[in-house]
Amino acid sequence: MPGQANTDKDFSPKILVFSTNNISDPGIDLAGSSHMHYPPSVMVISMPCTSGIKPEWILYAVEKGFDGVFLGADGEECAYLPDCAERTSGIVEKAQELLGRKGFEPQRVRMSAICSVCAGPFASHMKEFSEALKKLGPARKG
Amino acid sequence: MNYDVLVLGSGIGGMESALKLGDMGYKVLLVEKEASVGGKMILLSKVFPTLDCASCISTPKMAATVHHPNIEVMIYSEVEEIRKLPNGKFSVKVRQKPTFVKQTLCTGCRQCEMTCSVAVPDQFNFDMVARRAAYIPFPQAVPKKAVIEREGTSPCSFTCPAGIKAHGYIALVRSGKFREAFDLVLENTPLVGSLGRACYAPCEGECTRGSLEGPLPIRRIKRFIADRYYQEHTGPQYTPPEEVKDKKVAVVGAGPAGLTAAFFLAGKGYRVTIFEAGSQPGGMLRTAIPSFRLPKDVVDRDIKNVTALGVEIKTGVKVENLEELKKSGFDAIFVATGATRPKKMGIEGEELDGVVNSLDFLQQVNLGRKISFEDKTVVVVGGGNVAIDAARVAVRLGAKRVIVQYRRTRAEMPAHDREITAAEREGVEFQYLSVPQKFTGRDGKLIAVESIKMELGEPDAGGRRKPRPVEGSAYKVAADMVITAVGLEPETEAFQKLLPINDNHTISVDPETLQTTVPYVFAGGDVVTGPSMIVSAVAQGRRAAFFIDRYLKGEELKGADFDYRTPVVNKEKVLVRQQSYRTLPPVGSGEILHEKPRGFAEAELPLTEEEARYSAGRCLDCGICSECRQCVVTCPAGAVDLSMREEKKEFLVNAVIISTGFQLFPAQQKPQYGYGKFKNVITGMQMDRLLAPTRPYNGVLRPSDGKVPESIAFVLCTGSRDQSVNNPLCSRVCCMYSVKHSQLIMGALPLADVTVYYIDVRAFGKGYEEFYDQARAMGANFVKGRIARIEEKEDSNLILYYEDIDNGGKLARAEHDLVVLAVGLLPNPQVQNLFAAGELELDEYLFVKEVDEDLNPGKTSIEGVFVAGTASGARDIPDSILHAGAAAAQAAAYAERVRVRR
Amino acid sequence: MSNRRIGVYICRCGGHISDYVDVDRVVKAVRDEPGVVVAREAVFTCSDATQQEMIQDIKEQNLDGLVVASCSPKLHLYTFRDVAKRAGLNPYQYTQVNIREQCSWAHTDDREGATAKAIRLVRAGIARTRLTEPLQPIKIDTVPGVLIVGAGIAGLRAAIGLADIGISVYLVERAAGWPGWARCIPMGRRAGS
Amino acid sequence: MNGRVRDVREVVREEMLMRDKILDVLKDGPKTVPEIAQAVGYPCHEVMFWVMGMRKYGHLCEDELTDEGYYRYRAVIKEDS
Repeated sequence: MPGQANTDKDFSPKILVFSTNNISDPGIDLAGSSHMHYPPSVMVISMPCTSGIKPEWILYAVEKGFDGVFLGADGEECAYLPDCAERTSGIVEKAQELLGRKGFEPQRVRMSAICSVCAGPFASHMKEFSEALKKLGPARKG
Repeated sequence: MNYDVLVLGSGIGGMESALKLGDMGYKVLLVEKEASVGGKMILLSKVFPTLDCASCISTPKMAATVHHPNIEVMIYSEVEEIRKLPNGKFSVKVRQKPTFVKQTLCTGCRQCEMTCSVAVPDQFNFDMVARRAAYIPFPQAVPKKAVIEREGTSPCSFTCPAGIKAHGYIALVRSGKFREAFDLVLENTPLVGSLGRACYAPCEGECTRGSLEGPLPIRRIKRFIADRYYQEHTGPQYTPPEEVKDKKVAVVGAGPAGLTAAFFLAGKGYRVTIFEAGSQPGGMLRTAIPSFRLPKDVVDRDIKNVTALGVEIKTGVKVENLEELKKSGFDAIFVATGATRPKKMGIEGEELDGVVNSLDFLQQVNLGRKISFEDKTVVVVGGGNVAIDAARVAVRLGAKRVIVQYRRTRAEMPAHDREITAAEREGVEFQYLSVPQKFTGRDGKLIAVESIKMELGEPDAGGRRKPRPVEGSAYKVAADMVITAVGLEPETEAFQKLLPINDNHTISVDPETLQTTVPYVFAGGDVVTGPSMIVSAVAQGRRAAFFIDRYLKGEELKGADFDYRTPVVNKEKVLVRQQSYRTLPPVGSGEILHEKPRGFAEAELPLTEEEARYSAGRCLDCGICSECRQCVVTCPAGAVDLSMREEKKEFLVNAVIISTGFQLFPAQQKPQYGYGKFKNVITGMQMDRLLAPTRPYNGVLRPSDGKVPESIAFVLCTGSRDQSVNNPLCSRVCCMYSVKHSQLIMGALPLADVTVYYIDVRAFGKGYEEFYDQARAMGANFVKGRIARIEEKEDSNLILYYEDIDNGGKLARAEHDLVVLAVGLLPNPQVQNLFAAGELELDEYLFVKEVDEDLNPGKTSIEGVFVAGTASGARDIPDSILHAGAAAAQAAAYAERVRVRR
Repeated sequence: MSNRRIGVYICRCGGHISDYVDVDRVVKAVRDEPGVVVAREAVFTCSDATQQEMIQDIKEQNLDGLVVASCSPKLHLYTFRDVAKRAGLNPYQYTQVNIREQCSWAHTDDREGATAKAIRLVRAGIARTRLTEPLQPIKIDTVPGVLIVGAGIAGLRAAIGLADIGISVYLVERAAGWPGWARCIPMGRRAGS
Repeated sequence: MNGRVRDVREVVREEMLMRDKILDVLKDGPKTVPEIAQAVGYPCHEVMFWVMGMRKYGHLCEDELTDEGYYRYRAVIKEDS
């Protein structure tokens, strides 16, 4: 929403979002077509199903400069796998473990179900995540 | 075009059938009446019992359907007729409604919607919020393209000879867009201010509101637009077009027709010169219409609209030789010299001093000659608008007595009623059924008028009763002045050797193109039509400009599409579209009328901004779309095309699947529940919309005042299992969707109480019982008892009276602040009309009958026609999908058989 | 795949993108990305004229990759796949980059941020085009026959349905009752035979 | 009809007429539907249609929820045009 003050002027965390072609991507599109605002440092890559993500990708993203990774998962609506949300949360766990091992905070990975009309929730997730990451500071220190 | 299967309706059932068939390799034609596929499921919040997001399941299916290589989707289309052929195939007629937006160009940006000036209830939000006439059905629509809802041209706009978009500028004024309104009128005429005052406003006669409290003051709203604009802009905001054509056009006559033609031709880049015989441009606007009706500075400002485009007006030049004019370098000529010669009465004494014709008289006054009728008696002869104008001017010049003599009665008088009334109020005397026989004079000067009374005889060929003199009724009126106003005719003698002239002195032209027998000469306005209204002359000027442009470009003239208008909307339909009307009284006429006015101050007050907007707010939006053209202007892709027409197409298909879905029970039919009357009584479908993220409000709120509800009641079996509304059937989904609502509400509003009033809860499907138990466990209160009636309290809370069955069946009452009626499912009656009479059998409840339900679900009484989903009876979503699959398999089998038979 | 020849087209969407994203800057920023041969902007990339332009570029400049940065793939994925196809490319040599719904429209309050994001998104799209192998549709011959286990009413009705559209059915029933002891009853026939 | 509830079509149609009045009322800060209704002199349930229509088309948006259970709505300064 307009009129919001930018508290931290120097650091706007880079967030990588994985979305799904069928479900969360339309939800993210809807946020845009409703002109809901979230930080432009959020970038979205869409794919068929989040359960196909490798935990190593998440680590790679953080190592390469993303400050946080968000998985916009499907619920039971996923056209491919009814248990994709469970699988995805497994991936998140593994990714958090990987991150921890490499000295990154596990809070840099988040997931949430984003449905095809979840425009508002997506925008607020991004704002909250961004705020949380601001508190953590950049992933690559120094 | 041939298809294997026609699928009718693109709800979840229709899409499922189409996709199944498409995947199997059959060619499918899917016809949908709305502007998006998806049916009702896409509008739901979640589905039971899994609470999956309805949109998430539907949208991929919708996209898959539309993009499937084997499926052809026709949206915004209706099947008009299906006829079975002897070879087992079906011939299908489909009407594709015009969307008025070129679908390939639309980018779905919704700019048209944002700028649209007409608000209508949003059917996709079940009337809880507005949408626009230009709209994309809902955020997840597929295809995501805008359509413009037009029921036809609004009567006001349709009837305007000049094609001025009356409804359009009314809608713009209503929105406070005054400059846009001016620009819209300017699209059809430069004479905005003049028409706003002196037009006889045929639009107002057609206004649908006329059959309620009276028509909108359409003309005065136009005057308001012009006044406002002219106040802010002393000159036009535009300059001549950059690209100037090398062709020149001469316009003869600077009246309404000539000025309008010049305006449009100059706008197209032609170099235009107007030749005007008089000393000032304006024609009748300047000379004939008195300034108390039309101030001359308004005419001047209107003319600036024309000259700003580079049009040159040469006054005091009477053109008599058109060939010479052509030789002097003009490529086309438009003759618009008007009807300027007063007819003679042909009676004795017409040459006397004191007898003048109305046109000379009005002209003298308009040109500012000081004339005084102090202490004089003036007789005006005639019954047209010019006669009344002359009489009212005579009053203003101080005449002691002004008498209008007219040979028929007031009822037959051609003058505008408003003018006659005004004249009466100003003290003009009317002597009806009177005709002067002779003007008598002394020393060449008029002293009296000798008249005779008339009576009306048999109707003549034109249906008007012919007046005939009453013997011995002659009488005499002493008079100082006589003004004759018995008609005008064109002066066309000079053109006679070049152009064919009719007996009544008008120039003969092709009525479509206004071209004369001399190709480069066009003619229009009063010189062609005889004396007429200003707005008709404007119409002719516009028409002439259009065809002169084509002529100069060397294009074919005949058959060119000029001024196409979508058929006029049916006024009866407009009136029944709305259930009730609040009385919105018209603003006062604004005319300052009193006995013997002096001076030439404008006799009509302008509308204030408040009055103008209020008046415009009375508009019923007859055609829905107002043609205000804001969408046309604003669309970045240039996709809006208001001239689009409907198309009829015919197809040959091997099999048909009907999946036209259901209708919701119209809850008004249970008046004891107060739906439509009590603000906080809504239907289950409306609750679904309130719970969906694409909801009409910003949360679950009470419609009465936007408060978050605290106590919500569900009334099950509304309109189902109810003999009193003729629907004994159980609708199968109401229990479960209400359980779903309860769970979702308890999630969204943890503080709210939820009570479900039921007869018995039918939770028959897999997981349904558990879903119901879960709702109870979450705290939903289930009360066994049928609601007898509902009352509304002063604070819009609702009192429910019910039989408390679990507590001994005593009558009980409860208060809630939101009541949700779990309305049942009814058949969709449109199905009946698809096939030739009686061919398609319906069951006793009017659902499509499944003739062999046990073994061949989906099979109908017509071989080759199958029914899928709720068209054949109430079903939940999984059952509909299952049914659709069955129908698809059978349709494929039939299509296969028909193919083999060939 | 390292020497791809890619055409990049950035849509202004009649203002819906260009009002919030500096499209010229995006074009400049991606012009020299590896593999980019053509980088242009257009008022509407989906217009016929721009589609023709793309096809012409692809043919004349021998492009083997196409990137269109415009709206959501939900709107025009198929449009541009078709453009690629008409230009003789594999439809999967084309990448859609969403800089409207997921960029300009979401960041109408931040032109600088939106422009920077658009540049990143387009670069990502170019990289993706450069690095991916175009897919080829595969056709697998299947046996038009179905095994149905259980000859109850459901099995029987399914068998008839399949047979009706010309698929051979093998219906297997364990019980000894009707339809007899037959373990394997071929019920179908090929359509037309 | 009982004269208390006007036809939806009629009320909805008037959004265009009421829009400026409502925006005017919101100049002094966000208001709830009953507050707007009182300021413009129309019944709450009619104001609901106008406020929600205006919200849908971006003329206003919701603000905080009051203790009484009403949202306040505030005018949106149009970012484009």
